[in-house]
Amino acid sequence: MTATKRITIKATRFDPDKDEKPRLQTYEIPFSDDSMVVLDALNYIKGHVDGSLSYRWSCRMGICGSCGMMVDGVPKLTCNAFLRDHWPRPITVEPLNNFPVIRDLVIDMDDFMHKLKAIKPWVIRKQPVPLGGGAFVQTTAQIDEFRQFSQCINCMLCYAACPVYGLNNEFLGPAAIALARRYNVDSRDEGLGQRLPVLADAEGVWECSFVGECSVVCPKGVDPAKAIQQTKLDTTMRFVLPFGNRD
Amino acid sequence: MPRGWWTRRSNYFWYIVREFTSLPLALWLLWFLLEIRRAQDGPSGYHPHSSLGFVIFSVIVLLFALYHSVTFLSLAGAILHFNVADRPIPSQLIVLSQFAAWAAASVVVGFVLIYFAR
Amino acid sequence: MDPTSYDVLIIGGGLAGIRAAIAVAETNPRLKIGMVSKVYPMRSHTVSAEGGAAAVLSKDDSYDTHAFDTIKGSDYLADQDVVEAFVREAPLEVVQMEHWGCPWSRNADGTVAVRPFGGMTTWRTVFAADKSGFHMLHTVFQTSLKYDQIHRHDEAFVTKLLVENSRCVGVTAIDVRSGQMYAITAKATILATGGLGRIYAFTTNGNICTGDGMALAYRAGVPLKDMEMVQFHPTGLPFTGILITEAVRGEGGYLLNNQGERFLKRYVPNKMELGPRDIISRAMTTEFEEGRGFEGPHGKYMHLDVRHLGEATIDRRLPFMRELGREFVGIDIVKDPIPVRPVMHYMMGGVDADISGATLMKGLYAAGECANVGLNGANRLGSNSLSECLVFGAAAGRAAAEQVGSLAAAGANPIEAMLKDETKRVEGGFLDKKGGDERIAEIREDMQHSMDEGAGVYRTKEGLTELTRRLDGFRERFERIKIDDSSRVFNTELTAAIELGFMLDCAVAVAHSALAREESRGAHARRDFPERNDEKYLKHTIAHHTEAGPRLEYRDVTLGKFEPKARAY
Amino acid sequence: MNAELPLSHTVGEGQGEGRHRHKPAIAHLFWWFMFAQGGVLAAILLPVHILIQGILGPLGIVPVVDRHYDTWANVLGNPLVKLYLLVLIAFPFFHFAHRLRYLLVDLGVPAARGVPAQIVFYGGAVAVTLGTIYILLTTVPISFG
Ligand SMILES: Cc1cc2nc3c(=O)[nH]c(=O)nc-3n(C[C@H](O)[C@H](O)[C@H](O)COP(=O)(O)OP(=O)(O)OC[C@H]3O[C@@H](n4cnc5c(N)ncnc54)[C@H](O)[C@@H]3O)c2cc1C
Ligand code: SF4
Ligand code: F3S
Ligand code: FES
Repeated sequence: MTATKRITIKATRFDPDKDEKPRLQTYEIPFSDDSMVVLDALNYIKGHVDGSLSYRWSCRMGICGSCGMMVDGVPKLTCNAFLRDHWPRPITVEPLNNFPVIRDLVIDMDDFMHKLKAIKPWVIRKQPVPLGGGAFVQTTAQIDEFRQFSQCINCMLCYAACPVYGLNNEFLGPAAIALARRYNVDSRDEGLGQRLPVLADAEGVWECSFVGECSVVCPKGVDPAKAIQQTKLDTTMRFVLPFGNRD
Repeated sequence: MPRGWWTRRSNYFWYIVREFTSLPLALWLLWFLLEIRRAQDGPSGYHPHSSLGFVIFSVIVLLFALYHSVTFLSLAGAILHFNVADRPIPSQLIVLSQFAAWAAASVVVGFVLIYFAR
Repeated sequence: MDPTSYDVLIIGGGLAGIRAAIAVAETNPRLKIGMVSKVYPMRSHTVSAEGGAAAVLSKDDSYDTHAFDTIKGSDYLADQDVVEAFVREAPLEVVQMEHWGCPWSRNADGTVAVRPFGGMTTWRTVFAADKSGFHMLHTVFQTSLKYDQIHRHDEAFVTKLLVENSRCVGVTAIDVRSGQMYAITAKATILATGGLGRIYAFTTNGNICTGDGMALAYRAGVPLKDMEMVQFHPTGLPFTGILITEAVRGEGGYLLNNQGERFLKRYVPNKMELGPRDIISRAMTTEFEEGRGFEGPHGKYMHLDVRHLGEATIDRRLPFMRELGREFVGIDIVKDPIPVRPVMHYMMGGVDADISGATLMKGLYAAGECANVGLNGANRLGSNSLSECLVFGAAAGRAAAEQVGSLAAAGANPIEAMLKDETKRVEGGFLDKKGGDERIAEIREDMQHSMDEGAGVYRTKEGLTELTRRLDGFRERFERIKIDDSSRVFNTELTAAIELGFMLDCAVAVAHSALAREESRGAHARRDFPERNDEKYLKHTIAHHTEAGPRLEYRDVTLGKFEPKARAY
Repeated sequence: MNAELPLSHTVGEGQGEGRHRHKPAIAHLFWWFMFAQGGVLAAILLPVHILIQGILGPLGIVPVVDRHYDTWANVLGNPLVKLYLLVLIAFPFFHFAHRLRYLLVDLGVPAARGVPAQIVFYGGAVAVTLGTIYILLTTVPISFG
């Protein structure tokens, strides 16, 4: 048997009841399998070294969106960040930037939950549609219009990457705008007029200066930066063009 | 947000550079406005600017201008969204056509600037 | 508004829970609805479901065939009245999801498309590429935001059901963020807490699937039904247990052994890759035992090959599989076969509930994977579960909404006393406990491996007896548990400890129920009793909680127009 | 009994609507439009001007209209050229103003977000526009020759 490699993990520790401010704690753990991800390392620490390390996770397959953290300064899903890409260097794991920290690696994302509700992320119809009529007809091309924006797992990596949000967290932000666009361009939806006031508000799309980092870090290819700029363009055209339809 | 956030990652840095391009471009255009204004000086008083310092300034501005053009056109290409026969035009194609428009405009402007110079 | 008292309280923010909440709101808009979830609702494990939801939509399909497929799939342990109701409701729910915005994949003419799935005689699984659960969960969650009367308690962990005069009057929960214990009262409570996959080591289930609701009900005196029926899915990625959806086979993928042979021809010749999960998992296990599996660093595996489908089909129908292959295995499924092996996936058993989700306890309902309404019997067909969450989530919501009108709210005094007791149990028993030398993770890992060994694809009397013995040992060790974290704020070690307690209770129920069922039926395959025994065991196992261990009873299955027959594919 | 519980993160009635009433910010919309068109113009037209008039011309590598009074005045008299120059010079300033204002915000000057800063920056662009019009009209009289 070969001796297992070891890897050093530096993780943020912060307990609001005891600590003034966050600090990094260093753990050295066995790196026994090449398929190990940063989340596995955290789980090893929690299970076998220090049970008090707190963080969120669930699916371990990059779909539940709960395990986002800063890995060596970059927002990532820790279940999808491989140790082998860092070894033998140590890895620093910190809570996502731009959010208040509740504890250790756990951030407070209430702000997003409120913004999500504010953009009315549900299908809005002017007249109720009875179920008896069956499903809407929607072509694959029509789905393609919003497919990309519907892939958002609310992981908050984009918010952690966006300096504009970091400077002003009144900004509606990348994921919320992408989700608003997901409904606005869905052929079944008629709620553009209701979402526009929120989107085109001063703290809405206009705040974004197209840093574009949100789209770079997005693990699901949502491209929120595109959604935002497209929303700017659409909104502008609705007002600038004489035939821009207003509702 | 710490003050020097944009020095922490190269992407942020290049973003700041991209935004900063507007400053040199603005300065160059202001100079150009003056150049036009100087045509008031009449045939004898007209001396077009040609110091080496000015050329160096222009070279630097050109680099920023190119950076602006490349980033702006590629980003705009990624946003624009057209459908033809229910199929979206691939964004690479849109970017390509933007660059083509840039090239065409440059050729036309260059031609005018040089052809009428007799 | 008082955030601790509701008309209807829903425990769980997965597909079943949210569907139930919306059903309550739509049945009676004046009701106050609480929804408690230990994670933000969109993190619930429904999010990882891939393949799709079954419903009779196309003209060449019929309720009868869907019902028959489900009943045959269940090895006749399903209650036929429940199945009949289910197949009729499912299409309506699928259309409802569509109206709420679910991006179901479409046919060329823009109608909702269906794909084939294991054990279904015809194409009837609607899907949203291979992220069906993700899209469904986000659709219902986002839709639920429209109802102001649904008041959420996100990241609140339920520790106990409050029972007064044998009626459920609410729960106690830990507000995870502050660490505070509090009571939430309700006239009716719906459990929708999902599965228990984490009692096994190798599972497709997420960290939160710890059987909480089953244990909550069980401890409160509500029995668990058919707990021996644990589904193993044939195609999990070795090491991670990440699921490769059955839709891969539905779309035409092949399962190949190390001879490059589609070995299923020896087991399910008429269905091949579209055979039911229990049979294919057993076929793979047999092939492994006979030396026809590949050997890898993480155990034996088979190849699941989709290369012949072509890149275009893969990208449109199975993009997430390609992503998972690329990110978690380092392969491109367009060019490489996918390594797979059977993996614990789903719990057919659960809280004993009837067709409307009502349990034997007044005021308590259950829906979704944590419930057993009698739909899945001894083996669930792939894609019936998401539909089940919708149909029975909605049914439970409607039933609860109708019931609460006639009920008075629970009084505050006994509740306060109950809260005090429970706070003492949790804080004294875990947080402020002195001494102890057992690590949670170690007991948990030992339990998980014991479950893999003792209650896996094949079971024996010896294995199960050994398992029950070991589980008793783990329960003793659990008493000596030690917690590093004494903080109140976001103490995930505390919740993990409570979860381990829940899991141990569930595991014990599984082991005892499995030991007692001396036949092979559906997912429950006994090497020592390889035949099905309808005379003795065409019955549900009902497990009651007692201090000494489960007390088992049997209840007749509700039969209908489909007579039990031998199950061959 | 639980009245003082810190259930700050529960979400319910109307909590999602945010602190202020929303309405489309027409001013932002307009300035963004001006920013976008200015950016396109600058991207497509500026490099060639800088290259030829700022570098190749002064270095004498190619003949350029603005190197001699005759040709320059001749061209400047053309109304189409005047219009072109107005677009070329003035419009990008709306782009510059917008970007520089946001750059200041990004570099940690929140005041750049406020209305006074908007007046200064966009007002500056308007001033440049007016100045350009004035210079173009006063420099060489319009002639159709
Ligand atoms: C990888 C995978 C793929 C699948 N694919 C398919 C498929 O293609 N088709 C199909 O039909 N089925 C599929 N299934 C099965 C199906 O997804 C699940 O059975 C179903 O989603 C369960 O939904 P649920 O609402 O019952 O529970 P979940 O979605 O698991 O939700 C449980 C909820 O309960 C809450 N909760 C639990 N305990 C507590 C507590 N103590 N206190 C407070 N809240 C608590 C959780 O926070 C969560 O919100 C799949 C399952 C897996 C694992
Ligand atoms: S847009 Fe991307 S990065 Fe942002 S929350 Fe959604 S999935 Fe995450
Ligand atoms: S990073 Fe931020 S500034 Fe805009 S493009 Fe993305 S939201
Ligand atoms: S654990 Fe679910 S996304 Fe990482």
